Amino acid sequence: MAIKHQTPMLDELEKGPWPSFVTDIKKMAEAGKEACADLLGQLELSYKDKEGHWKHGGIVGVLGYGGGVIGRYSDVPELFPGVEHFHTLRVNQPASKFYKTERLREILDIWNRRGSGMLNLHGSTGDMVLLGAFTEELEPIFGEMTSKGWDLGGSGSALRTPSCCVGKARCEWACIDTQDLCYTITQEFQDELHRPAWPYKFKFKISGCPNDCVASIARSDCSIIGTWRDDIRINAEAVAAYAGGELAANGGAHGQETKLDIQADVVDLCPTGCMAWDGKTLTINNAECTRCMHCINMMPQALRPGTDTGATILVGAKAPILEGAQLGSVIVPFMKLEEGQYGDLMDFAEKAIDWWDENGKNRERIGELIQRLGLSEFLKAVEIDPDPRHIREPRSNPYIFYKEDEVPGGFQRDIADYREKHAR
Amino acid sequence: MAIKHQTPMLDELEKGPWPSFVTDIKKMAEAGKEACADLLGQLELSYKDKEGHWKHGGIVGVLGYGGGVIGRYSDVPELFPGVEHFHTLRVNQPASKFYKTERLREILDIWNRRGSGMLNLHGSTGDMVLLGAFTEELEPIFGEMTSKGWDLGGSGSALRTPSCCVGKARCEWACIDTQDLCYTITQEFQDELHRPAWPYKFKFKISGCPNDCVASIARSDCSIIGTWRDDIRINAEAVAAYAGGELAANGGAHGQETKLDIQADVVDLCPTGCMAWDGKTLTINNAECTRCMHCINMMPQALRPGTDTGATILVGAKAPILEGAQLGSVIVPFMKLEEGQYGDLMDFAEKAIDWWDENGKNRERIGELIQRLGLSEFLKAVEIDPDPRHIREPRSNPYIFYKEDEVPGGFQRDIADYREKHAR
Amino acid sequence: MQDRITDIGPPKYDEMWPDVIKDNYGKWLYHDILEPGVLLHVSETGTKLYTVRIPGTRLMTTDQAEEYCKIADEFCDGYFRFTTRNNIEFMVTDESKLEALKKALADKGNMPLGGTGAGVTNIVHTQGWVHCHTPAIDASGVVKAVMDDLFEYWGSHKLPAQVRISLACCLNMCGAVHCSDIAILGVHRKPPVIEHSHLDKMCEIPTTIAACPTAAIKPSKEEVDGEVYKSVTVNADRCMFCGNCYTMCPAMPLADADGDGIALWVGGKVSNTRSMPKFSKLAVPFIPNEPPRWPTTVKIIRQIVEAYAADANRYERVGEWAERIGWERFFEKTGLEFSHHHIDDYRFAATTWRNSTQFKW
Amino acid sequence: MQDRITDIGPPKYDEMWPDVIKDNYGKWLYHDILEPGVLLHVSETGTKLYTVRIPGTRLMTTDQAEEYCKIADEFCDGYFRFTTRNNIEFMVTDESKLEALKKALADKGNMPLGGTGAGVTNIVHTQGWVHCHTPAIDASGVVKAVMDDLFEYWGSHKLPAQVRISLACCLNMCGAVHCSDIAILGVHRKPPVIEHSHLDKMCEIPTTIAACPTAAIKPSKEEVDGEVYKSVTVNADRCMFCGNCYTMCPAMPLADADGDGIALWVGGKVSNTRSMPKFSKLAVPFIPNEPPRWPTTVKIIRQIVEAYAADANRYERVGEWAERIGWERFFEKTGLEFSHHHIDDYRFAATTWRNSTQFKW
Ligand code: SRM
Ligand code: SRM
Ligand code: SRM
Ligand code: SRM
Ligand code: SF4
Ligand code: SF4
Ligand code: SF4
Ligand code: SF4
Ligand code: SF4
Ligand code: SF4
Ligand code: SF4
Ligand code: SF4
Repeated sequence: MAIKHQTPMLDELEKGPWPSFVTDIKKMAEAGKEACADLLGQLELSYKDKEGHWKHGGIVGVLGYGGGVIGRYSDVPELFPGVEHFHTLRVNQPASKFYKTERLREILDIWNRRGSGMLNLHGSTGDMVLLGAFTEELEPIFGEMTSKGWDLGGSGSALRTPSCCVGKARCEWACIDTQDLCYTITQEFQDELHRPAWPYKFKFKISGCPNDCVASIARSDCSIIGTWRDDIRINAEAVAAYAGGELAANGGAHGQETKLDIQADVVDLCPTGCMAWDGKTLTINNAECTRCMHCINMMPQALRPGTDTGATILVGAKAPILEGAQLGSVIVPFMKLEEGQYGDLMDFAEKAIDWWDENGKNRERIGELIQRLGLSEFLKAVEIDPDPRHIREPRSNPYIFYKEDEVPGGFQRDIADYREKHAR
Repeated sequence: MAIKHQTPMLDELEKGPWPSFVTDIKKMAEAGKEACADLLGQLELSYKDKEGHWKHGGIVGVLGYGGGVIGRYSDVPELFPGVEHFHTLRVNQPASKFYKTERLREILDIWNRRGSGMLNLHGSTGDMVLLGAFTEELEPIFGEMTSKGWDLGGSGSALRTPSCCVGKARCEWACIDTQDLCYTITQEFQDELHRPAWPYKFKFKISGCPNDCVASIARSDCSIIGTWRDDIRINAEAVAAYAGGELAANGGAHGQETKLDIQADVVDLCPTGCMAWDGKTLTINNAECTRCMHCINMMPQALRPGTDTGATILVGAKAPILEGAQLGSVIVPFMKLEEGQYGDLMDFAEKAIDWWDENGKNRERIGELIQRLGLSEFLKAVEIDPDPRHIREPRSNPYIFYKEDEVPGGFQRDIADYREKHAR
Repeated sequence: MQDRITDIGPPKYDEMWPDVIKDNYGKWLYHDILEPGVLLHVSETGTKLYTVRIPGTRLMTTDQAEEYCKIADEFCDGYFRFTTRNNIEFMVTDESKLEALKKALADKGNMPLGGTGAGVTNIVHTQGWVHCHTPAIDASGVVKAVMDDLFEYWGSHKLPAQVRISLACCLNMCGAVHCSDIAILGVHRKPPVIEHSHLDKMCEIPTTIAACPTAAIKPSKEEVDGEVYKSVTVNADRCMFCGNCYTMCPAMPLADADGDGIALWVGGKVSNTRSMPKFSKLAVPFIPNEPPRWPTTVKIIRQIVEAYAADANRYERVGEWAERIGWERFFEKTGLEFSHHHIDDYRFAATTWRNSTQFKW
Repeated sequence: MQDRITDIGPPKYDEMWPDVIKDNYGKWLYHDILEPGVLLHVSETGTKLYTVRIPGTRLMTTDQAEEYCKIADEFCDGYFRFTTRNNIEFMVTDESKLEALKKALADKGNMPLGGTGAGVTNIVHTQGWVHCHTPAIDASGVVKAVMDDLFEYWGSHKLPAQVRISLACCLNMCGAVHCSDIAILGVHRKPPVIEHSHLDKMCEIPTTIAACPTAAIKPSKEEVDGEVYKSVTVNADRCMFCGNCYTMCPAMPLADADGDGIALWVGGKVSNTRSMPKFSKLAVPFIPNEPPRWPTTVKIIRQIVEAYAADANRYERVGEWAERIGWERFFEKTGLEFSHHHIDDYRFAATTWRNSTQFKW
């Protein structure tokens, strides 16, 4: 089919070695998909204007769900009728994003017939994002989707689609079953995911170890990160092989030809200085190890996390709006999370969310609420004792809010008693 | 003379190896000084009550001065008439606190005759603090004092008595003439020292090198700290002597028997890692040195600061009241301060103080004002270009306040123009 | 309606696994990156699993997705996966299949192996002008231009450590842009232009006022063409262009061809490896929008990457490097200008000042 | 009145110098601490200057000061000095005089040599119950009790590094208490008790209200003995006992025998040596006032010093030690309890939380 819009600027993005989304979309436009043609046309206009051309939101959705669909309309619909409506559906991805092609095609097929044919694999939260549907198609898409066993993810002041790293499926370091956790949490919270009822959004992300390959510590209100309590496992033979230059440094991450200098690259870079190497034996003072993963990353064939595994739970990460970005803060230093035994986690999540739900202002993330009311208040709400592991350093200002019952005699005093001893 | 008050609790403080202020005061009380006797008596009462017994302030002073005297009255004067009035005079100490006994006796003599005989050598700001005078004695004391060449220091919303480390008088590391600077500043600001006219107090402190022996970086609104721009001077022979165990580590600070391991104690502890030691030669990559003093402290006979000396000026240190404690922040990374050539410094101080005076709220220290209006605003006021040396790290939040003239087309826009391109 | 299926959640993960994953779940022993884009994972069962990684554009058509499905069908028993950074991974257990797969991908032309180890992997990004209503920049176009330029680092392991680049098209930062080695951020620089004649109809005034973190918005009455409307005014001096008002109220758009552009941030990280996670810090406050290929942005990012490549120690992330050499050296070595905008003036500003005489000339 | 001398400032420093200082000003080459309390400074002129340091109590009588003058007259040509930490230094150029001086000091009994190098020097402190109106504790008495106990470290060089102890008797912190290796701080824990019948007469109500950093004070009308007064009320939940209201208004005293006591802080430093200057951090939130010898405070300080002495590396200050081993270990090794009060909840609180999985079990 002939090209509907000239896109001289976008055409520049067909050049170069990186795969071109323009080439991709153009092909589909040329194959007759009007939405794709008009999407390119409108994008070209945005390139010319240096301004986007989508209207602000719009409340659309599927019956009985409060989220999962983001409304979007063109602000130049007469020029680009194919994207006059361009709503997205957030489809909940399978945990850690493995696909059986047969199953993925269920979605592709629905989307080809009823949507724009454009998608994001995946959205930043983790969903399969179907980009561009007309309002009237939403309900049919949803019907077809669910009948095939797919469901929408979250949006609005609700739980957002949880996500996780590849974990035990293909990583030797996973200390927890990230997929199972992700799936279980998603299932447990189906109502909260689909029916916004909270002060604002809430995200769970789960990484199998402190490398945090799903960036949970930066992007999730509740970040669950695998860790261990016992000793790093050492394979002395493999240590010797690294020392002898038989194995590549850092699992080959710097090329197979880059070998390891155990002293300089491992021991000297250990942040706690708890390792020693005498040219023959590598020893770790595990009590002083903070499980940063550096040594394990450097020598994957020689070192492995311990076997008494579980997770550290951090709360409060978020992007800057409104009060500035936050990273997650340690709340539960260690929680056992054996497969299927997630009761403690669910209890914790419930307490945390209840407290936030009760105290949070409109559009206040849990991390901001903790800032406003204090970390201590939050710890009390989730019934966790204060621990130096909650903090990087103790307070340096002297402004302690004592409660009346902490002080002998309480707060009530009589000025007359005072004046009896101290003349005015 | 017989003891006026029983002081069983205070008597406990006569025991032990550390010199006892109680024993000292008791002696003077026994020698007939009523103020001393009553001071002990009242202090004993405070020990019993676990509450102090001084009234709140009281405005007293000497003619024409707004500060230098702190009013104080007993709240149990009938019991302790000798300390019914117990005002302090802050007498400006000589820079770095050397005394010729003859001169010091001038003060002791006046104070013996007209005051309580109690003093602090010295107050936390640096003054000689004469503790305990009756109101009617203030003016005579002042008259006698000035006739001998002594003057009061500061109090109230004024310049406070500047102070400095021993510097060139007895320290090999002084990069600036701390005494001369301290004296010159004090003299230049006599009016501001004696007549409170600012939003709050303002302190200068001057240390000869980054060891900061007068704790200026923690306690002074304007902290002047000596430093250098060229290379650390190395005496290779002395280096060899340290290596050979002939010289004690750290100038004997750990005992003459503690010797230096140049690699472990110096090179490995250099915070920038800019030193190297091959067992024979010590080399310093001076470009990467941050002049922390560690290596020089460790080997005073081998290493010395460079010769292109001057000062780093930091602004804003203070105690916690109100907004929390602050350390000084680098404002002038380097200023030459050759003896007597302090024009740049005075210009700088004037600009800084003027800005504070104009913008500061009542009881707002300059450091708090900088927090409120922004470090950038202060840099503009003192006409200093922004420099990465002003900060530990660049901003991490995206909330930049652009000014209208920085943005092409300015801030005024017409909604009609916008709507022409973007339908509602 | 009564048969309507809801709240079933996503398909269970193990429906999506090939047998090799089922059989070796939780049994992996170690991995080895054989070459850029090719991982080997060895299981305690003795199984060897080869993973081949190619770039995903994230924004793609169903046709493109079908392409991946076909490859997976041909080589991987009909299974494949996406990474957390939108790359695509094909897995095979047999070394001979690995070679065939690599060849097939090479033949495609737009499926170059890479994204592993000490290089630049895919840029995590957001919608830009392709879908969102608040962007200050496009997303996919900028990513394409930057990755074309940095392509040599996609398929090689020659950087000191991994360099994670992210892009968000507005301050909402839909991504981990605030903790990336290099972050590309769309920023507005003009206060909202207000449509007084419609504001009261389109927005809730109290919510709009409450949305502003700096309390720059006040209620007002405004006359337009002789008619008086309830509306709001913005104190431009207090506006820091966060766009939060627009999120709450469509009658207050910020987008502007001259006002909008890119800010670059550096030195963030997420992993707990060696140093604790860190926020990204401002490197370049503003670069104008230069579609279609954003040459200035591309150039400056290369400048940063090259300065880092030349100067950092091996195994040192960008932020670790900057902190070790000091930010004064970072600006010197990258050739970037330091300005007032780099000095924080938000809530924790005072914690970022230099409270020490320690710095380098 | 017309002959009144004003604004002459202090005597010029060089009037106070012995010849040896005049002759060697700015010429010193190096120093060596010969033994605890005895410094040698060597000048490029060849001059050797011996300094002997003894403790000052800071709070002293003119008689005591006269004692120092006499020693200075006898051994030091009538010159001596005070240090920035209120110690007293006598200087001689002649080794034989040094011995005589040392002997004379030893004979005094209360003039023990020390305060140099890797030990505990004098405690910088404030007024306490001896002079100020806002203290929560005494100053001189606590200092005496603590120094008696730590006396072995005054005259020796056996600690890992210098340990600087400071005391302030209220949150005004008249001293560098906020940046000390160990800080003793007087704290109130009861909100002000208000003298409604006199407040309006004694204080300016608006200034009093403005003084409160947490906005806990509100204007009010109060009835006392049938008469109604303009006064203020304090919202006790918002009061953090800073005493700033009392500074502005004498009708609002905080002092209370049960409420007041000591908080201990650790790990601050001022020098730019190795690590940058640091604030002290909370170690023990509250210890009751125990005059005359504050045994619990004395005991806990010793506990901290001993844990530090046993565990720190040489040349490592208390704060450097705590940061290296981690605060979880600090509390373990010192045997101190960690409580809610240790968790910051003031302005920069969020910057003190643990944003990483890095910690020790
Ligand atoms: C689609 C997606 C970007 C993408 O291209 O992938 C997205 C798109 C939007 N985000 Fe987001 N966010 C998306 C992931 C994120 C993430 C990343 C994450 O979840 O890991 C973040 C940062 C983490 C966080 O939650 O803080 C994020 C932080 C925000 C914020 C700022 C929230 C804050 O507390 O700072 C907003 C503003 C708001 O909620 O008003 C926002 C708002 C929005 C809105 C709804 C715009 C708005 O102002 O209402 C965007 C709709 C765009 C559109 O029309 O398509 N989005 N948003 C991501 C969701 C796809 C998915 O479901 O997989
Ligand atoms: C006498 C002295 C303590 C001492 O025993 O040495 C002292 C005593 C008082 N100081 Fe101070 N300050 C003294 C040095 C300091 C220092 C240390 C310094 O200057 O190096 C500080 C910390 C550094 C600083 O300036 O921040 C200091 C920070 C304060 C503050 C808190 C100021 C702040 O911004 O945080 C106050 C409260 C106020 O000003 O309202 C204060 C207030 C007071 C008052 C006036 C009490 C009051 O509430 O009005 C005290 C009078 C006590 C009395 O009756 O004797 N004093 N004050 C020191 C002055 C002696 C001298 O001139 O040498
Ligand atoms: C496939 C993926 C997980 C997934 O569920 O999809 C993954 C997989 C692996 N990561 Fe990762 N990481 C993945 C995203 C991440 C992220 C998240 C991100 O970038 O948004 C991080 C945090 C980045 C950060 O700190 O900013 C991450 C930080 C690490 C680290 C820590 C590196 C460091 O020194 O800071 C390691 C260890 C290493 O590389 O030595 C690691 C190691 C690994 C290993 C070697 C784990 C293993 O034994 O299999 C995997 C191959 C590494 C490689 O590609 O070089 N992975 N990894 C993600 C691939 C993304 C991509 O397509 O490029
Ligand atoms: C006499 C005095 C200066 C004065 O003007 O009075 C002084 C004198 C010396 N100091 Fe100091 N310092 C003096 C207060 C300070 C202070 C201020 C304070 O404690 O309030 C500090 C900052 C303390 C802090 O960081 O909290 C200070 C931090 C240093 C340092 C840095 C030590 C470190 O590793 O952090 C050195 C270098 C060293 O000791 O190796 C030093 C070194 C020195 C030297 C060796 C300098 C020299 O070459 O003569 C002097 C003898 C040291 C000794 O006593 O062991 N001086 N020194 C002060 C003695 C106080 C006292 O009576 O105990
Ligand atoms: S977070 Fe850990 S367990 Fe998960 S994929 Fe990354 S390295 Fe593996
Ligand atoms: S995990 Fe990190 S802290 Fe622990 S031994 Fe290895 S490098 Fe050191
Ligand atoms: S600050 Fe430096 S110059 Fe001054 S006394 Fe201390 S070590 Fe010497
Ligand atoms: S002064 Fe400090 S930074 Fe400079 S070389 Fe010496 S130890 Fe290193
Ligand atoms: S970063 Fe901003 S513009 Fe981009 S998708 Fe998110 S909300 Fe939209
Ligand atoms: S852009 Fe942000 S700061 Fe500016 S008016 Fe809107 S909400 Fe307020
Ligand atoms: S610290 Fe407080 S109580 Fe002590 S002298 Fe200073 S103002 Fe007075
Ligand atoms: S003590 Fe401080 S917080 Fe409490 S009422 Fe007074 S000023 Fe406010």
